Amino acid sequence: MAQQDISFSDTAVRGLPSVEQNSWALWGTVLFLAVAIALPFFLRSFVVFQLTLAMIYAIAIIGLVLLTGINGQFSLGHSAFFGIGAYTAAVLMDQFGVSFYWTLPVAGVVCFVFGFLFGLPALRLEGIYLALATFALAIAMPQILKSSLFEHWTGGVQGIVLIKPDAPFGLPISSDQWLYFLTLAIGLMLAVCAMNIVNSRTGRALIAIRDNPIAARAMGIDISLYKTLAFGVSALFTGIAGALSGVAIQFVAPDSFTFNLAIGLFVGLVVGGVQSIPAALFGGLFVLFVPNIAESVSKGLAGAVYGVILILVIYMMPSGAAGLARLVADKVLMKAHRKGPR
Amino acid sequence: MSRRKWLWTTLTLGAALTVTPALAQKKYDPGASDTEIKIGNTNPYSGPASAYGLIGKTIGAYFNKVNAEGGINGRKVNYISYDDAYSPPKAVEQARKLVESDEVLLIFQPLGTPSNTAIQKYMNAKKVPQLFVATGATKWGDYKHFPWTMGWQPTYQSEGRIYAQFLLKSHPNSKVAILYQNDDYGKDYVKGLKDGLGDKAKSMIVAEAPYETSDPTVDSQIINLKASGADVFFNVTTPKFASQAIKKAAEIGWKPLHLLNNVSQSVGSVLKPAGLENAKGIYSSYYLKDATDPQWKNDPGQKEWTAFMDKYFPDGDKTSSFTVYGYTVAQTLAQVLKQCGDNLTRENVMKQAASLDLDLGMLLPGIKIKTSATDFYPIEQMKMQQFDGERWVPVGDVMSGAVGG
Amino acid sequence: MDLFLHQVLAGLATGGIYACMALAIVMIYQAIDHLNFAQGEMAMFSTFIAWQLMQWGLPYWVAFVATIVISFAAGVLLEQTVLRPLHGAPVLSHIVVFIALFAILNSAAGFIWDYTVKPFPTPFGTQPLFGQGLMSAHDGGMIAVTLIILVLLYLFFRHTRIGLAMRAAAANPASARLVGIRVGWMVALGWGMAAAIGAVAGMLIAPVVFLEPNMMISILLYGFAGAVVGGLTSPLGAVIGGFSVGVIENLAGTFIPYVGREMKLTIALALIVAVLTVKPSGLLGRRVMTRV
Amino acid sequence: MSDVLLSTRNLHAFYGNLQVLHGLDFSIATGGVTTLLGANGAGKTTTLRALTGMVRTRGDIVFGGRAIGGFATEDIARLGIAHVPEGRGTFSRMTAEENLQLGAMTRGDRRGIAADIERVYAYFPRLAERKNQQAGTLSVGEQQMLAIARALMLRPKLMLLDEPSFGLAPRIVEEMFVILRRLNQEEGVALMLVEQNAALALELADQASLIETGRLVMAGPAQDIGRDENVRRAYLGY
Repeated sequence: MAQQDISFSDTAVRGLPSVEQNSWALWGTVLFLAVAIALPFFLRSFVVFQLTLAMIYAIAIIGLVLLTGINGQFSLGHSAFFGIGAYTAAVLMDQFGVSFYWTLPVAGVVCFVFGFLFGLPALRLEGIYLALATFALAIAMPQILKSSLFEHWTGGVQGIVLIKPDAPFGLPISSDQWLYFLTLAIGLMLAVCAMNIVNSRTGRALIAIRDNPIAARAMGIDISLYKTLAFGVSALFTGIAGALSGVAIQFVAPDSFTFNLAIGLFVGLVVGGVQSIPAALFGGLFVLFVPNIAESVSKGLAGAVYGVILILVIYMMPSGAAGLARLVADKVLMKAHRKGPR
Repeated sequence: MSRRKWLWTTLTLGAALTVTPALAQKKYDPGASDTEIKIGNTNPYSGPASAYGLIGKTIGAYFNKVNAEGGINGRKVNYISYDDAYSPPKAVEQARKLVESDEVLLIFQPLGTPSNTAIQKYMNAKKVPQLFVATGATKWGDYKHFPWTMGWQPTYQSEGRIYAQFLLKSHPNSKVAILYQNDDYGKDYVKGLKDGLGDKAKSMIVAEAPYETSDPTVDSQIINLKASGADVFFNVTTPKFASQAIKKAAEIGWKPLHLLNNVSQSVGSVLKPAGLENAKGIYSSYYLKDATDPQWKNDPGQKEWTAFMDKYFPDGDKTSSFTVYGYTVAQTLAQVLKQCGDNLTRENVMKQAASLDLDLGMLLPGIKIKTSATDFYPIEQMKMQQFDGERWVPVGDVMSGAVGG
Repeated sequence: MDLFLHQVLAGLATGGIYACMALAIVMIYQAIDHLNFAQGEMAMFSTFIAWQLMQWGLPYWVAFVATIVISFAAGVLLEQTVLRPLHGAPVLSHIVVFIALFAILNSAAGFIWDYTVKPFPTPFGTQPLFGQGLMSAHDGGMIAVTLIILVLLYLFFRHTRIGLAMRAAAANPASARLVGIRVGWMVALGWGMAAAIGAVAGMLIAPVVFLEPNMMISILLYGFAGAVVGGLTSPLGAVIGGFSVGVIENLAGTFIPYVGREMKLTIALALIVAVLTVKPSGLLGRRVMTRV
Repeated sequence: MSDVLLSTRNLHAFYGNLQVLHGLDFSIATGGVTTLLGANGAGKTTTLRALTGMVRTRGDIVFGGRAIGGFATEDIARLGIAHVPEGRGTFSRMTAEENLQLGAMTRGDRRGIAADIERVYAYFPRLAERKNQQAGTLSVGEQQMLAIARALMLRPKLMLLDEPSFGLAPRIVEEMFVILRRLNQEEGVALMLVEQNAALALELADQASLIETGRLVMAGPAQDIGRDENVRRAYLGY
């Protein structure tokens, strides 16, 4: 899986924070874009499809980075927002004939509202209690989606079958490739948005709340507002990812959005690096490919192999792929410095 | 008698095929060659539904047996089975991997209604057989819209109708309470029963209680059903919950006429854990032999199955109905591939799958696998049976609750 | 009214299961200050060990005691090997390792003992205790054992030096070191005890829900709910929380029309979140200071 | 000023990669009182932490003739160094008496502990009145008393005190220093004191050291140091 390595090492470079590494980051970004655009023309279409899914998970994980890494709130329940996003898109397409492209912003907005509303009670909860409340949300979501109350729209336990859009303007690419590019474009746009949020006044407020809520309050930051906003924005990202996934899979069903997905996203967040937006891509690739790797090692013990891989990853990269990348880059740059004329 | 007939069919077919190759042109689609037939499968080997993974493993063991005995028409079967964790997105990913990367001839027995629904459109667009899916939803026999998809087991709805027929005939004035799993499987059963009862459904069904697979117990539901005053208990549950329900009903002294869906028919893995004395008198309907039922001890079909399990799947659980199921469905596919001869195109696979008339060792006597170009429901018959505290005793004739087909 | 009483009784019986699990959860929270998501799977694995021992012919009580001892040792070992390298790692890494342990234990149990449900014996019998069989002798026995463990834990933590040291090590490890407490060992001991209590919980729960690798997944959730409602710092709260979750869920499923039966878990969870928003540290829990 | 209880040579200390102490040499006499003076961030607290293994160190620490550099904190405590940390380290969820019990965790003699608790109550009568109260609910002064009492339960040879007067009312501070002097004289406990209130500390101490940015710049008898012009200007407010 060469493409994985390429995008990973590239992610690593882009994850660097300091100013003097900016040119590295720039070159990394260019390289990443070149590779990312070229890939679908060299890979089998199901691999393109897998990469699309990985990018979709990465978008959802960016939502978690904003919530957990930047604002310090836990969530083990983002599968719920992922599901709401997917269902919003599916219901709009299926029941109201809305074009897929329009469902994406709607899904984002709907999830923002749900996230914001969920953020209100979550305000009162801290740490482990918040983790459990969100976990409860993840558990409850499939049940709610199945409920006969909404069956008319959601199709109940049967779910909704969707159609994948073809490439527009008669572009000579397959629908898999088109969805890949669409996801890539949306993902990049959202990643840039997320970075801008982090570097804005809002982002500094969110970080201040994470690091020292008392000081943040003293500085006049409205903690409640920012925390619920963080939940809303995080849900927005994850919801858009959900909507994309619904179309990529061409099917939404309650069983697609169980707490296993929430745990998967959480694992992706941690192995990528909680505070790094580019590292979300590593998280997405991990979520998608590591279970397959585990399965290829041993079918009967796939779960055990997955668990062992996970533990080893945590041992070797205690602050995620981003942390490891930073460490390596620091070493390399330090060497360069010593040699350099300065 | 049935076995002899089956042998005869196979022999004549075999004879016919050994003669024809010289004449017939060899035709292959991806996944087939002179030496090999690649078939794909997805099953939940991890996650909460991993119990079903046993079916996938049994199928693998069966094809080991086939290969050890020379393969099918001289070709080895290469059975590739992936884990879908009972998650539709994973199922799509794995199905695409099977078709596009492993290039299998067909996908066989993917498990679960959501997963199969997720891949159905893809499989039909790609014109790759999605054969003998492991779910009892009704939609798998829709040969007009999905000519590349075929079910296998009796549909949940037809089984529900069989119970309705049974009730209308022998207990027309009963009050029915239903416990069902809150998903497509449970709801299909309930629909089948309601459809079967027709106008009387409203008056006869007095209580319905769904449960989630995440419920630790179904105690609360059983208490509510008992409180409804029902005298018939329609138990639509998977093995673990079936055991719990049977045990709990006995513990609280509720003794209705008990109808148990065939998913949980196993004496060894359901009734025994629940307590055989608690299970006495339960009715159910069947199409496969229960390997743990002592009455089949000397049955040739059962003996063959036991020999297979001992030799090729010694770790497999013989008390589970899944091993019988996997064995029988694998036999069905083996027959289809045999019938295909040297014309191993996907089109011919579907054609042969739609012209089956089979009698297999672990099917109940009198029940056959039958398909045609307009009948994509291989098994449509079942038999009512009652548990006498030790074994299942047949009640009445073979029944059919055909839905859709 | 009759139905109400029946559901309450049955809720208490099921609540006994949750209480038992909640107790094990609180136990480990006291010892390590984290929630262990693999706790349920550890209990399940222990129960399989007990089952295996009985299959090999050991009598129930011998297997029972042996399982507790084995589980204790395994808990200590797990802490010393897998978790020791994580000292000082962020909470998130801990949670991921718990998820990994969950996957490993679940998969290994399925691999070794397969997924078919297995009956597990009860030492108390299944004859009805009272309430027309709504509370069986086993349910009664399970509740009794839970309460006994609760009392023993209380005595251990309040009145023994080692119990005091364990509490100190969990509450304020830096300070505990300064008075000479070997914090690492206390944490390992906490894991051992949690594993042992989990084993007891598993062996009591298995006769009701039947033994299989996935038996604890949902019970763990309910156990969490119970522990959280009661307050993660209070064993008594956990037990009360466990019972109330059992009763609330039954009543919601029975008496809330239409949506109740389909979404009883959802309703129960919503109630729990509601409780938490009013009392963020649970009914009997103390407000935990956030340490930096 | 007889034999040496603790001495360091070329002591370095680090937080992660950040070096805070750059080679300290000093010693504490058995039964003596030493105070460590210095500006905020000079490394006073770090020095105490280095002595009890709470931070990574390099260099030698010898206590009672034994090299304890690199020892685990709990093992150092077991050798008889009681560290009353910055912020008092109270076990706030436990009762006052449980805190005292914890102080004696390294000892096995039940009867001796019970006797010591009574003896400690004699020094701090207010704690006896509050013995069943949650330690977290005690007043700041009471908590400081409790922390010293807890350290005493270890029967230490050396007690390290980090800013004991911080946040306390002057009257309480005076009371506490009286008790500290008694402890030193009656129990023979050596004290090492890091204190903001340098005047008070110099009054109690017989030796004093001054550190700046992790380096020792002056050491000697407390009286001499107290008379030094620079020290007086910088730390004693003249």
